[in-house]
Amino acid sequence: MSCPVTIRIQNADFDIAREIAALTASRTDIGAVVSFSGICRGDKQDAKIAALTLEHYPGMAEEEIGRHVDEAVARWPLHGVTVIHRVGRLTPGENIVLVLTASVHRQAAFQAAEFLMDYLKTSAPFWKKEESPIGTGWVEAHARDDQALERWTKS
Amino acid sequence: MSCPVTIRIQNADFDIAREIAALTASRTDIGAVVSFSGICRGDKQDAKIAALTLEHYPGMAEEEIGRHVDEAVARWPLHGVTVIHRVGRLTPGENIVLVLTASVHRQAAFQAAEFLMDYLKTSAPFWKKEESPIGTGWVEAHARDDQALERWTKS
Amino acid sequence: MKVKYFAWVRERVGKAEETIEPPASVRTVEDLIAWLSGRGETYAHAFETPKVIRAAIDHAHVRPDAAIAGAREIAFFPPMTGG
Amino acid sequence: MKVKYFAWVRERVGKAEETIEPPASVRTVEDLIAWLSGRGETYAHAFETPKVIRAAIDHAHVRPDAAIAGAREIAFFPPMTGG
Repeated sequence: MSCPVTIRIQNADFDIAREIAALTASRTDIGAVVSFSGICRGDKQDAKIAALTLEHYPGMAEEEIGRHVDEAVARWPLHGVTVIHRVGRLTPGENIVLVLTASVHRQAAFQAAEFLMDYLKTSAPFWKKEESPIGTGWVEAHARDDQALERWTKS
Repeated sequence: MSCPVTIRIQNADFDIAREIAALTASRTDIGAVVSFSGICRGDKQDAKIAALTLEHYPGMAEEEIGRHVDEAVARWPLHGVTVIHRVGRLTPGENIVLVLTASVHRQAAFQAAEFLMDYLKTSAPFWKKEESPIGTGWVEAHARDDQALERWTKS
Repeated sequence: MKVKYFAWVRERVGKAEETIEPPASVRTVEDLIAWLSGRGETYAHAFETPKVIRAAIDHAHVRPDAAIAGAREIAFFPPMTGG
Repeated sequence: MKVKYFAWVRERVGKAEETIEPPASVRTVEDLIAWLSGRGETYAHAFETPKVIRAAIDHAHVRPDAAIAGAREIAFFPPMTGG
């Protein structure tokens, strides 16, 4: 069972349909594809957001995502994984991140996509800075993201 | 918070990118979009599948999906839901079903999409007939799909 | 009342729908299955294992003990395999 | 050894990377944080709350008590907020 893996960090937007087509083209062993796209919101609680700027640690970001994709491939019977994370300045409505997982069955595809998103949120070296009418500031990490991660720990 | 709902049962294929664009266009309150696409496989255990023919109960199928979408909207803070189910004869590699969920946060979008897929599998009135080199036959329901459904029962 | 059949229930019965007038003694879905089974070989074959047959009244799933009084449309089909 | 800084750690230190030669007594990541904090006001500000600072050695996350011997590149940054 082959599982092609694509990991990209880029300024440009991505095209979900093209990424799904690339993952499934000329294969008939894929029964389920899950995609997650994270999008820049225009407000947070009651504050308006004008833009986000994404900074990353080149080299480590790709390696860290690669390690978690490897773990996902070891844990679930996957037929393909794509992770694309954008960096640079993004405005509300723009895509930030894409995770695609393909498998024979839906549960594996759903679980692997959630696992990868939980890890991206808490351990991939990316940082968000928000611009709003009242100034700019770094986004703080959420305790709920650390909690989301805990469910994947093997007991 | 508005939550547009689209439910379609059709012979034609769907375009995931266009459906996501329709769900997110001109909105900046969506932070997460999850898509699930179910695809016709070309083999099952060791048997080759030449095609699937999907039959449905017109009227009830739309209503049954609508009831579960309403329940998903009541349980999770969703900003949009799209369910498209194809019927008719489909060959390996073709799309069967699409579920899209949009929310502020990823957990709601993931959970609602899984909930809707679990219900589609077990309670939406669709039936699959498989054609293989050795004949044609109706697909049997899986016990694992009933088990998948149980986790959504309120205790 | 109108009755509809789907998937292999439809194939075994040999028709997709029909209008029936069961006697007043047929009160529930399981009564109706038993009554239909007595209508001939095709019906007996379609309903030979009642516990795998699912039913809907007016587009809503119902259990075998559901009353059929007032139903406009009753459907019989095997367990669903969509998605 | 090369040291890199990201996000607000980078902004406070005032540079993205530099090459340093800490004394042999600096053995762990937390030793290095303490040593860097003593290099001036910008460093003291960047590392004023050591428990929120995350570190990586050669592209892998490490804990504060990790040994720095043999490291080619050490990075300091706040908790990550990608995805």
